[in-house]
Amino acid sequence: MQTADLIWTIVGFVLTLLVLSLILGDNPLFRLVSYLFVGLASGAVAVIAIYQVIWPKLILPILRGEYLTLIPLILSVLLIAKLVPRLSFLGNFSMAYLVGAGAAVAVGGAVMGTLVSQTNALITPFSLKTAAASGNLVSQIAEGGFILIGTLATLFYFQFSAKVQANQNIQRSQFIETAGKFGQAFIAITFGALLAGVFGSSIAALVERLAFLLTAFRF
Amino acid sequence: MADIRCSNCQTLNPADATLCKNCGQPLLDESISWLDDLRGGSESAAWEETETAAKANQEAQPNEDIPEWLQRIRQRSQTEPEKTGQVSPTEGSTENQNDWLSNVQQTATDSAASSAPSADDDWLQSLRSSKAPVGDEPSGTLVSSLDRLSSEETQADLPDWMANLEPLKSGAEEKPDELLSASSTDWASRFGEEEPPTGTPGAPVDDTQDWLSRFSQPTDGLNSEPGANEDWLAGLQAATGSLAGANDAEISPAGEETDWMSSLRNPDLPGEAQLASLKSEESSTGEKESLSWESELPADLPVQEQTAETADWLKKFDSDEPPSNEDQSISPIDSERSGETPDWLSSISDQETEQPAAPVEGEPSIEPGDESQAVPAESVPDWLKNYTPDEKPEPPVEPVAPISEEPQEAGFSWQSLSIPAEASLVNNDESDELSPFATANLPDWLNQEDNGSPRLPYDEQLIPQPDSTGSSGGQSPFTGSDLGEWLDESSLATPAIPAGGSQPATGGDQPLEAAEMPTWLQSMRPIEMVAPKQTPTEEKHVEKAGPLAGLTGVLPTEDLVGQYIKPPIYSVKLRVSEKQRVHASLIESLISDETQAQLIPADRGETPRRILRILVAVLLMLVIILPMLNLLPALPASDILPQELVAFEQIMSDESILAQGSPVLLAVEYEPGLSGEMQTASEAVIKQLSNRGIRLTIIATSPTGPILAQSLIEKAGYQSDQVVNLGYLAGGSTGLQSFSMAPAQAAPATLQGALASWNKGVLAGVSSLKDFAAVIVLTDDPDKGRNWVEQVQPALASKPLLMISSAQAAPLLLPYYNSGQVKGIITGISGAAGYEGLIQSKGTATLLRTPYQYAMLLTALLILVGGLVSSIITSIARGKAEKEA
Amino acid sequence: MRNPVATAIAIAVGLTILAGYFIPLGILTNVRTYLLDWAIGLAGMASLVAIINLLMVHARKVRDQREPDRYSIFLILAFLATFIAGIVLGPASSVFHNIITSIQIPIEASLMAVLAISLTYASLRLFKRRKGWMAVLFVVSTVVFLIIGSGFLTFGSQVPLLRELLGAINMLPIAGARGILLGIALGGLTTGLRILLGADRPYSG
Amino acid sequence: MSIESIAGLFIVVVGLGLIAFFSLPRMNKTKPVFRPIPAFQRLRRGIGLAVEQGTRLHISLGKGDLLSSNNSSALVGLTTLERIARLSTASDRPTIATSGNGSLAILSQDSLHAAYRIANATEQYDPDRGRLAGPTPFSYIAGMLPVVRNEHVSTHLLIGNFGPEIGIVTDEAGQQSSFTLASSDSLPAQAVLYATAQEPLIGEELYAIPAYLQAGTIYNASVRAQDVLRWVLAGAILVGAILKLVGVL
Repeated sequence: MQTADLIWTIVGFVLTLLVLSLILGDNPLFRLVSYLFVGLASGAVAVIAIYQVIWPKLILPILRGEYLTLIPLILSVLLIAKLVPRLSFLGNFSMAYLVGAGAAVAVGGAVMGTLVSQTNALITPFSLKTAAASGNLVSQIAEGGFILIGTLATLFYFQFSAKVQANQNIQRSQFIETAGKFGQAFIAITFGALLAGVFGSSIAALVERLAFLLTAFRF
Repeated sequence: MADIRCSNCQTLNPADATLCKNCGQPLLDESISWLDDLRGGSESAAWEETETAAKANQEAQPNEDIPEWLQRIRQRSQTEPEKTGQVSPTEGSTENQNDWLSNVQQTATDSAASSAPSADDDWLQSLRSSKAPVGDEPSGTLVSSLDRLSSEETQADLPDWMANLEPLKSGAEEKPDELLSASSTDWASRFGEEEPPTGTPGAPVDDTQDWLSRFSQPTDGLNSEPGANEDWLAGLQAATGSLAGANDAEISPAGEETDWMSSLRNPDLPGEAQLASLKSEESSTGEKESLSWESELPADLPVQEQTAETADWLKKFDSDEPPSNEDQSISPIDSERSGETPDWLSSISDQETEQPAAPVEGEPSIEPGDESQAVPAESVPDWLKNYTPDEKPEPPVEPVAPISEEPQEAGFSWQSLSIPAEASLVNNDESDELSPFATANLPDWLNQEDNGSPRLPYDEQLIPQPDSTGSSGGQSPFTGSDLGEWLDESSLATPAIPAGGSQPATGGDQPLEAAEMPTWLQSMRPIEMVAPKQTPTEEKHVEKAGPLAGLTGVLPTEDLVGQYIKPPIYSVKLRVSEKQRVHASLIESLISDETQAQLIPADRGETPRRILRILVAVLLMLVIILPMLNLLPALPASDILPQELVAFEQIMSDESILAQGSPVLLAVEYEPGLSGEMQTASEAVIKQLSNRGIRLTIIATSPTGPILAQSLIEKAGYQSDQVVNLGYLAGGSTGLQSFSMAPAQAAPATLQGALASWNKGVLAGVSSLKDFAAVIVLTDDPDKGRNWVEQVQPALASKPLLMISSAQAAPLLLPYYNSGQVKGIITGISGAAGYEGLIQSKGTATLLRTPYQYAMLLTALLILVGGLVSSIITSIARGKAEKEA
Repeated sequence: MRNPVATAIAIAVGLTILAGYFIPLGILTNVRTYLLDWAIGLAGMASLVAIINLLMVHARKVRDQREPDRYSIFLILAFLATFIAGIVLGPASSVFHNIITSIQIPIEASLMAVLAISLTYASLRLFKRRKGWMAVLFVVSTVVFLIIGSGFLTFGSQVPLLRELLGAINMLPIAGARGILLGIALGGLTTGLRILLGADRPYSG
Repeated sequence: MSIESIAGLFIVVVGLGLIAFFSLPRMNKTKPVFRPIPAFQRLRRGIGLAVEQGTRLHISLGKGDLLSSNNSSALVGLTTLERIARLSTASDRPTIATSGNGSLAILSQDSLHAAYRIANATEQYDPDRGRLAGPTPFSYIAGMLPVVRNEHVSTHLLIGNFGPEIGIVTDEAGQQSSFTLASSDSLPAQAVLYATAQEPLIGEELYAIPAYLQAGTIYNASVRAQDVLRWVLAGAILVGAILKLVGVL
């Protein structure tokens, strides 16, 4: 192992131990590491932003003669005004542009990416053609029906609008309440599965870190 | 008096009633009923008169009102003939007071007086206010006397005293009549200077200069002679009465002003003004009459003067007085006629020397008033204690004291009114009954006025006693002193004629009997006790002021203590309903709950939690490390492989899809934190791609993705010429969408900063995403995975989209496999281990599988046990709570 | 209305991009592509501005008279070292590469490892925070999927019913996940529409 | 124009129409009633306590990229930030906002500035209160930990796009015994928050936060439109399934 690799390995080893010391509770060493980490990550992102975004997206096109890119460049310069409280209002136009674009992306992604695609995925199992092709017609339709019911029940669980009952209790309709109970069950199962997945990832990270600690200096 | 008419609802109440039986209004201020009786008209009429009278007074032309006044008098004279016998006593007493006033003039330290004419007018005009509370007369005396005392005694009196003066000044300023205002302010200013009020008589001084000078000798003689306490007391008793005269004379304008201000323009004042103007012409002659025989009298001249005066004017009335009513009063008149007056006077003097307090006891008018009667005897020592005998005005009036005995032998109603009025100055001052009692004089005087008015000749003989009216006007200082409070009460919108003023009117229907006197006392006393706030304010000042208060030693108890203790009485008498009590108790309980320390659930503390956390960490680390050290047996690999895993392997092994040297897009969409899992999961696949010489194009939507990808391919031993790292694609899903539409425009440069050579080298034949043989996404974030499915997959045409997912993203990416949008998925370490098993390759995933499985099982076990334990503890705690409840 | 010009910009840009999503017109698609490309550049500049602001905040923390934050100096030093190395040597240099792989990966991976312990500890005390049958079902589901995820079940091949059962259990989360995703999409839709209507203006500081 | 695009455009137009319709004054004569969510009642208490005790409110907006489809949660977080900051301008310690993305950090400063301007307390505005905790997901978590520990925060609102690593923050906040209301549009994060946070919001409850905080009529209208769209979507799914089963689609 070269000296540079050894140094980087030692650094990684020490940093791993310092971060794992958080298990014992908050301590100055972990604080030191966390501050170092934030600074390092900021530096890395800044470098990548300059190399991978600002240069190719705002400056390179102008060098190529695409002067239309002056518009985002001016907006970017206005954005720098956000660093000066007195001039920060100048950056509002740039942020308005970003928010408007982000809203359109959110709407487009929600409609086309989720609502339409997930609805399509929900009704696909009911296609007799594909079911017949899979050779398991009944089980596919039953599976599709089960997922459909579970999805709708979950969807109804989130119903917000309610009515004030005679006994002054705010309650939703009986159908919604009943469907909501089923939806809660599906949500609990889903969350359990997701938490188990997170456990899997985090335990995998722990296993990998412990393996690194055990094998770091095994040459 | 028979009944007391309520000033509020006009309801007739019993004489001894203190509060109106109808409206509960205290029955002290009877001015309205009194006015009604006087006019024999309604209150509305009285108000009309009030307006006209106000104008008349402002114009200072009383003559205009004469007919009106006489008309009223005639009306009254038909119904109240018997009251005529009560006129002169008032006059006599008041004249006597004026005599005494002359003595005071001699002895007063400050003899400064206002100009004669103006003072004379003031003094004469004070006749107008004769309708004003005569009962206030002694009160006025008390005020003036208190001023003297207050300057000599404790400063504790000063606040009350000053308080009495302030309203006077303010009232004086409001006086429309210039003369009156001038004198009133003058009087008020003197009060403000704490000067003895006796030193400022105006008109009386000028009118009686000559004979006043004669009084000075005997007065001084009396002063010099060593008098017993009784003498002092008698002298002081007389002094108070005479002081009233002094004050009357000097402060009459103020008194009238008080009437003006308080009675909301008394409609009768014009008539009174006319009467005063008529009488003022004869005032001196009346005095000369008395002087004619005064010379024969030595020291007790004032008494003689008064008695003689009485005899004189009694002659005028004996024919008019109904015998039936005045049986007792007739005999003295007769004896006086037969020249028994000297005897009568001597008997008075004897009794006086023997026992000055006796007449008070024997006073029929005071008999009912036991309290007022007993007080002097007790108060004398008090007075000696707190009253230094340097008072000069008292001795001259010493002879007046015996006059209080008059009723004993001559039950003159006027005597029983006037003399006791003076005696009561001593008795009632401390018992707060003085002014109500004294007010009895006023109606009598008015009745006399009424009676006499029809026969002008008699009126002319009545006129020589203007000083009596002047003395009756002497209440003005008192009322003047209360001017401010009167103004306050004027807001009641009732003609605030002094309360006592109505008493004779109501009681004038029948001859005033001595037996009724106590009812006055009794009826007045509770009023102040029960409803002190409703009590006319001038009475309060009667209590506060005057030398008698100091004499009886009740000044602190009545004035200060009484004044400062009353407010708590209000609070005590607050009417609190049951509901309010309940609310109050509720609020109290709430407050008490707030103040009580709340039970804070005992905090387990940080230490046990930290120990538990460390214990969990140690257990997890042990089950991970022990298999690595082969201290735990390896678990068998699962032979149940997920469909998505199998599908992934099928695509990878399909040469038609991933031919040798075909371009593949590798998206590295995971964070460095999950690089351990992701590198392990993707290791086998990257090796497969490397072995097949796949041209790899790397892109990432996370900033560190390109660098992680770099280390990934380096570990896999990928050749650099087979790889192009397009670096970081900014913009998340937006950037990905742009990339899916125009990859060359969205990712123009490489990680090294050089321009990406699309359609060249590694990217040969690749101008759009569908030119890639496959797209493999390494992600730990379901959102990023979804972005690739939603944004890129449609642009791939039929080319497969494969995913190597972290365990945490798998549950949300599986649906995309089920929907066919994703052709295969490898999930985490367990999936990678299964994949390695499929391709018969042993990589890192296989090595880490056992510790990973142990850790997962231990975690499941800990969660189960932890859940069971905490549910048991919770149920036990709940049971305890229910038992406690 | 606060900042009308900025609001007009936001609405115009948003509606134009949104139209490009649904209306397949060449000009609309090109305009949308340009607008999004500019937005990406702006987002990169925004990240840079925010990082500079972060450094300014920590620089002020170091100079703070009352509660100076000594650790902030290490953050600034780490930033400067990384930034200079990255700018001078480039992001593809081995030094910058090692900074990420030998410093950032150990730290982040260790944080992820700490998360495993934190989650296990939190799950132990779950019933102290959550009551009711949903919490019980949540725990049971977690345990079941932990066991399935561990790949511990090695006897599946011998028990066909178990294979079917595992397949059915794996389908359970999909229903709930789809329902939640659809609901989130509805919420995202209305939130985006509020901005396009000019009702929400987070940019109008 | 594909059927997906038509369906998508239809949903957008219906959504716009519903929000505009429910925003009409005559539709708000009677205040709409929403199902009670206990977490919001505790949140109000937490805000009140923070203002009374002079402690700090901390709102974290997540790491979501403004140009990603999952940015809507961050936009909700910004609206909530403005609302909460307005409520807590009277507090001794002003509200602090952290985020894991540069654009969100700048917008958080704008939202804070707007809140102080509305409350006529612009002089109290401090740009440092809206800061970038870290530009990457884990550096964002590492940057938040000092805020949780050292900034005298008594109430945390985690509203935005998080990764599962947010569990480290909620665990730390639990150790500091501070109130935490957390919600995310990321499902793994929701699962972690359900297990670790004191008061988690599930799924789309995140988007109802402004309405439950009485931020304005438009937010009530938005939630009511969301409910109507829910039924429209459910009907569309059922009809689509039937049509698919019949073979029309």
